[in-house]
Amino acid sequence: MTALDFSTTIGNAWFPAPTFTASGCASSGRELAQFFPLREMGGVVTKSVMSKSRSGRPTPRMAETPSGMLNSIGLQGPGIDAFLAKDVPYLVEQKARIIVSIAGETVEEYSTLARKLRSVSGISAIEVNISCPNVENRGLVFACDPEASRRVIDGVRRTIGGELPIIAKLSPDVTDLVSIAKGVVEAGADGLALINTVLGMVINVETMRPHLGGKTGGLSGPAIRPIAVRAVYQVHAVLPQIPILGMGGIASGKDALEMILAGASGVAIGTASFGNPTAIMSIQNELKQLLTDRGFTSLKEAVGFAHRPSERE
Amino acid sequence: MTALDFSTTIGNAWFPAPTFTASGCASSGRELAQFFPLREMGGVVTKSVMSKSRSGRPTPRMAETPSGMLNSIGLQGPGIDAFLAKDVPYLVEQKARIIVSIAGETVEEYSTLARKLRSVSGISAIEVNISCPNVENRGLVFACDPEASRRVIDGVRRTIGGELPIIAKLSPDVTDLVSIAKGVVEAGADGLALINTVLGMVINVETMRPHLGGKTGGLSGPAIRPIAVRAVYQVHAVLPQIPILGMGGIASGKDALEMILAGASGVAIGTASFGNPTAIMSIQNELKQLLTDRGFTSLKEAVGFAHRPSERE
Amino acid sequence: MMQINKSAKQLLAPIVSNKRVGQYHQIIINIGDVAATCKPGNFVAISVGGDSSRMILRRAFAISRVSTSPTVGGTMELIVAAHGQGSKWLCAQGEGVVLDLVVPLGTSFGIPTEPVPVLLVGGGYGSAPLFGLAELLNSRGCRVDMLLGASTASKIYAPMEGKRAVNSMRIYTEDGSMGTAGRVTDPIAEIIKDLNVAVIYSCGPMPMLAAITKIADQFDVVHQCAVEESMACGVGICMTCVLPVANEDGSISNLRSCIDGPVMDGSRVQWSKVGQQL
Amino acid sequence: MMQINKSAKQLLAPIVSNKRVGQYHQIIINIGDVAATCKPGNFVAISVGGDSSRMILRRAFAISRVSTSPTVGGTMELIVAAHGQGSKWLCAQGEGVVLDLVVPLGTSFGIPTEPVPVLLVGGGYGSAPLFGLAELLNSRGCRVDMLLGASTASKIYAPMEGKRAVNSMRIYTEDGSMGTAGRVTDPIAEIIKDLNVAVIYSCGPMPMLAAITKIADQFDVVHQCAVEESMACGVGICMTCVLPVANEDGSISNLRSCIDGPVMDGSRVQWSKVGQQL
Ligand SMILES: Cc1cc2nc3c(=O)[nH]c(=O)nc-3n(C[C@H](O)[C@H](O)[C@H](O)COP(=O)(O)OP(=O)(O)OC[C@H]3O[C@@H](n4cnc5c(N)ncnc54)[C@H](O)[C@@H]3O)c2cc1C
Ligand SMILES: Cc1cc2nc3c(=O)[nH]c(=O)nc-3n(C[C@H](O)[C@H](O)[C@H](O)COP(=O)(O)OP(=O)(O)OC[C@H]3O[C@@H](n4cnc5c(N)ncnc54)[C@H](O)[C@@H]3O)c2cc1C
Ligand SMILES: Cc1cc2nc3c(=O)[nH]c(=O)nc-3n(C[C@H](O)[C@H](O)[C@H](O)COP(=O)(O)O)c2cc1C
Ligand SMILES: Cc1cc2nc3c(=O)[nH]c(=O)nc-3n(C[C@H](O)[C@H](O)[C@H](O)COP(=O)(O)O)c2cc1C
Ligand code: FES
Ligand code: FES
Repeated sequence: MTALDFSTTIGNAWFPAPTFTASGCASSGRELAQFFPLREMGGVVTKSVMSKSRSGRPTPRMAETPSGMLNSIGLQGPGIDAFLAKDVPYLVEQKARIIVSIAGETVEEYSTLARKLRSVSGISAIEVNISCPNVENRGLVFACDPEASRRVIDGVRRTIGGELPIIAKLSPDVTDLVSIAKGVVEAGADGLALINTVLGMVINVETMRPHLGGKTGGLSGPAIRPIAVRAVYQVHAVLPQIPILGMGGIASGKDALEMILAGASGVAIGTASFGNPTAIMSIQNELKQLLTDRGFTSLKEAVGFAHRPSERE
Repeated sequence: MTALDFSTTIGNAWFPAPTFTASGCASSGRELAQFFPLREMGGVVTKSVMSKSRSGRPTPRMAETPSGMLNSIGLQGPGIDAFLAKDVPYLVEQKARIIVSIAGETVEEYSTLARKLRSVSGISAIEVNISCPNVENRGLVFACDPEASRRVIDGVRRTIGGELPIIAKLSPDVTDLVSIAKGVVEAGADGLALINTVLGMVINVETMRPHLGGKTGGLSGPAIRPIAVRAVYQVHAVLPQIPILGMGGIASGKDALEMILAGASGVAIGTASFGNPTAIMSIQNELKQLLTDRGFTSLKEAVGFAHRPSERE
Repeated sequence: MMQINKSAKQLLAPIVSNKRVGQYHQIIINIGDVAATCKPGNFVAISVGGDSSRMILRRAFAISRVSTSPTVGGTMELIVAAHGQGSKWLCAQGEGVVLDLVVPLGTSFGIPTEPVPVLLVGGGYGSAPLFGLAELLNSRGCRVDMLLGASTASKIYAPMEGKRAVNSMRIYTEDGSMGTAGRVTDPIAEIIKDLNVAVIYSCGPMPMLAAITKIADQFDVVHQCAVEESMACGVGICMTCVLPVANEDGSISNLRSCIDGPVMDGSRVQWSKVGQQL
Repeated sequence: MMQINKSAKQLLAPIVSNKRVGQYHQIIINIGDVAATCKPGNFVAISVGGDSSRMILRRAFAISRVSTSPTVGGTMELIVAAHGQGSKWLCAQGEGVVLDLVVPLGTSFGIPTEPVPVLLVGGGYGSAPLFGLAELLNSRGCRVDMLLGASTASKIYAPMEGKRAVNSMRIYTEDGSMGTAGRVTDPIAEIIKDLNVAVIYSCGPMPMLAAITKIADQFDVVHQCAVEESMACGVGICMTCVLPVANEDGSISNLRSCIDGPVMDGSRVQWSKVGQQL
């Protein structure tokens, strides 16, 4: 039996394993490092960083929901300068592969962030989180507007040059995900991250008011997995050459395999780490085993396998 | 203590209780009547009926998912004529209040169905399920296209005249639910039903192919409740006068209350009845108690209560 | 269209015992008076996982046997394979645990009005409901012969007492670890001819039922089979559990296997169209 | 920024005993060697509901006390109120059930280097971690006085042995059903003056902590309080559990109560800004 080639690539970035932390679900990386060496997973996707430091939204910031949770963090973080000064060097020191997630309120802010990242060494790729309200356009979320999505990616691409792979992270809360995906790829994205959280809300039946300080929040966890799998499948069907980082409710190796069969080249794990700090390691090990059991000799063979006609047909 | 006024109205239709079966989740009504008298709930929303009989999609038609399920029934049913000949008379005989759900593949089909319903007695309202592929327009789902949604409702309104209330049932799979809701209300809808299922998919990791015969399916059950509550809250915020039939994962009186506080004038129960055939009765009883406990003297006082500023603010 | 089983009730019922039998669990549940309304072929739908479970749908199990005793009252026996999370949960529940059931559901096996020779064919845990059926047929004077098959010995369910009501019982395993090596369908044609079988009753995986239908049709023998389709509700309200079945006029309809079945006329089920768009 | 508790480990640990005490459950868990690394104020995060639970997040509980015995090894005691579905599940688990834990988490109460007089104030189950703390402070020669409060008698947690390490213990209930009728904060100013209290340690509902902070600030007494915010992860990776805390330079940051807390300097927490947009 030949050993499984577990590696994956996004643009020109190579990762020894297809398992990543989901943005915003691993803080600076230090906290998870208590439980396993960060270099053992595919890579760390950092919390979306903005130009300035932000204190985020008021508490309560979370509500558990059936097989899921809502969060309304509001991108609390130290800002790009403190991030580059403290967090990146730590991750580099840990020999973790790093995908930096950036977020902005204007097209210009994204480009500014990209400019600051251009010359930083030790970064494998940039994830562009476009699920932010666009302050230039009635607060509409960038990722919900095909034109705004393209402009953000185009700006980042121009700033960053041809070297660093760009992954556009899309929101599922749209009528036509495929056309948004096509748009950002045309604008220069090398890969796609699917899916960000789904907009949701919980009302506290005791106070009889929205439970979250921010009223609405993002739904994540196993509850949304079928939505995420559908999103990855739909996009991979029309853009089979574009690597997808699949996420949304992955909590086991089986779930990760499902996402890969749907068309993901890598998987990111968010909420599952909250319930289980070593989730990523278990998922990685289980996935390896499941691929091997099914006779795959490389991860790449399994990517999008569910799209092939089955023998029966 | 005064007795609670538990009644609700949608357009000129009055219901003694705000609890309904969700369309497609009570078959002809006969099956549930085994467990409780149909007249004891607010009303029966019938399975979406089309002009002709349909055998629906191939099996497997369902997959259980974490706190939810996918279905791909594909609107199997007998067609409007058999429906009017057999199912409506049965429900009338049971003294159930009836909301007839209709579905079509063309704008014309919806109008044709409305025409057939115009003179049928014993019907309280029509629910127009516009989450169907529009064969006239690249198979795009009506409810995902503001213009197509309006045209369907406009056609039904013109055909049906001013008497029978029209409830437009919307899909959550859109970028801007509020503008679609506004559009169908302008076109003549008296009420809104929110939400239909969320598009999802499960891949069978043994066959390594989509599990459902129809590949994608509709996600329902508690997993989607936060999405449904958000949808109802968003729409009630801009259309506070329009009655909303809220649904999506309601499985307890507490869940029903949450939906009512968010802005629903009535609730429909779908998937919960699959797990528990008497779910609607328990939900109805629990809801009554919860409203009474909170000092409400009528259901109507509680509708949209979560929108009021809380004392703290 | 058929209606839901007129006897169906939702009830809370305690487990009397739960024993491992080969790869299966024999679970006996006290259902009191409801036992008297259960017929061979009926099934039960059980809530699994407890109050905070992410499993929102009931699981369906054939009623293997019912009995009434003056001490315990009416009980129902299930033979459960630990398959996925729901059935594993059920197999892990011990004596005294109270289950939420809807029972009896579905159609039952039709009993011949004359004492004719009948053949019962069970695959895996599919043999479970055949033992109660055998007793009933035997009491009506039928000659009852039984064939049980599975991939391997531990998947054969054949309780000692089960043999009482049958004339003969033959076991087939694909790996030859018990009884004859081969498929349970191999000897059917022979037996029909030898014993002049009037009705075949079967329960097991779909390919087995399809194969038996072919043979039964060939010899023009009535074939009543209990099917197993994924079911979301079990009570006829969701339309997920359908099978393509021929109508009198030759047209084909998707019938609900939970209320038009699980026992169906094998020759009317369109096995080749299962999973196809009609 | 702080880092996660260096001793934190994920482990499977069996319940040694589970007893009802008033409205609470006293649950003792065998955590072996890890017990030696737990300090007063630390908490544990527990998976609830089993394998097929729809509850995907851990529940946090203060470690009430740890002990090591040659027979059982290291154990940890929790005092759990059955609040919602997760804590109810935990309270229903009996001896021998194996729990999935991450422990110890968070900061611990700082111990004075000198043997000064200290006051411990607990609200409801918030008294739980104070007894282990009292023993430690007592062993360091501090004079330890304790105030316990709750709405009603059954919500007072005050074990017999708890009195051993304290100089005095006074109980306040709002309905007067036990001890003095009134609030636990009523006598604090008096006690500070009388006993020359150097440090107040507190644990309980947020309004209580805020009220104590006001009094402590007035008398310039150090106030170490254990806060309780909704937590999704407990290990510092989700940013849901934040509290507004003043920095040295007067600016305010949202700090994670799971790793910068639960024990915090009361005078730095901006109680009036909790739940507000900074
Ligand atoms: C009429 C009928 C009678 C049955 N009798 C028996 C019996 O006597 N003994 C026995 O061990 N099993 C029987 N089964 C099969 C049993 O229902 C499934 O094994 C069980 O539902 C699997 O649930 P799970 O959670 O363990 O597996 P999972 O695969 O996790 O289940 C996921 C979902 O798929 C459904 N599902 C999965 N497999 C089946 C299946 N084979 N049939 C129907 N639904 C399925 C489940 O109900 C559930 O909704 C019967 C099924 C039917 C329809
Ligand atoms: C550091 C810390 C120490 C604690 N110590 C104790 C203790 O010693 N004894 C005790 O009985 N309880 C303690 N709690 C509170 C305990 O965590 C909650 O009662 C419990 O999480 C409620 O879960 P549930 O499923 O029963 O309730 P639900 O209301 O159904 O919980 C829903 C969600 O909200 C969260 N949540 C609800 N209430 C609280 C709360 N008060 N604090 C934090 N999260 C909450 C839950 O973790 C869960 O994610 C402590 C909490 C924290 C943060
Ligand atoms: C607490 C929390 C914080 C998050 N923060 C970010 C973020 O900063 N940037 C981002 O792109 N996505 C963020 N996400 C979304 C996740 O990266 C991921 O897309 C989503 O949670 C679905 O995956 P999961 O179900 O595995 O959590 C956050 C999610 C959670 C739960
Ligand atoms: C099996 C099934 C069939 C359904 N059929 C219809 C239908 O015919 N017409 C319709 O408008 N909605 C249909 N729905 C959607 C439900 O009416 C409801 O909007 C949705 O399931 C969310 O509610 P729930 O979570 O309570 O099930 C169906 C849902 C299910 C699960
Ligand atoms: S299982 Fe729902 S109709 Fe048969
Ligand atoms: S609970 Fe997750 S950071 Fe504190």
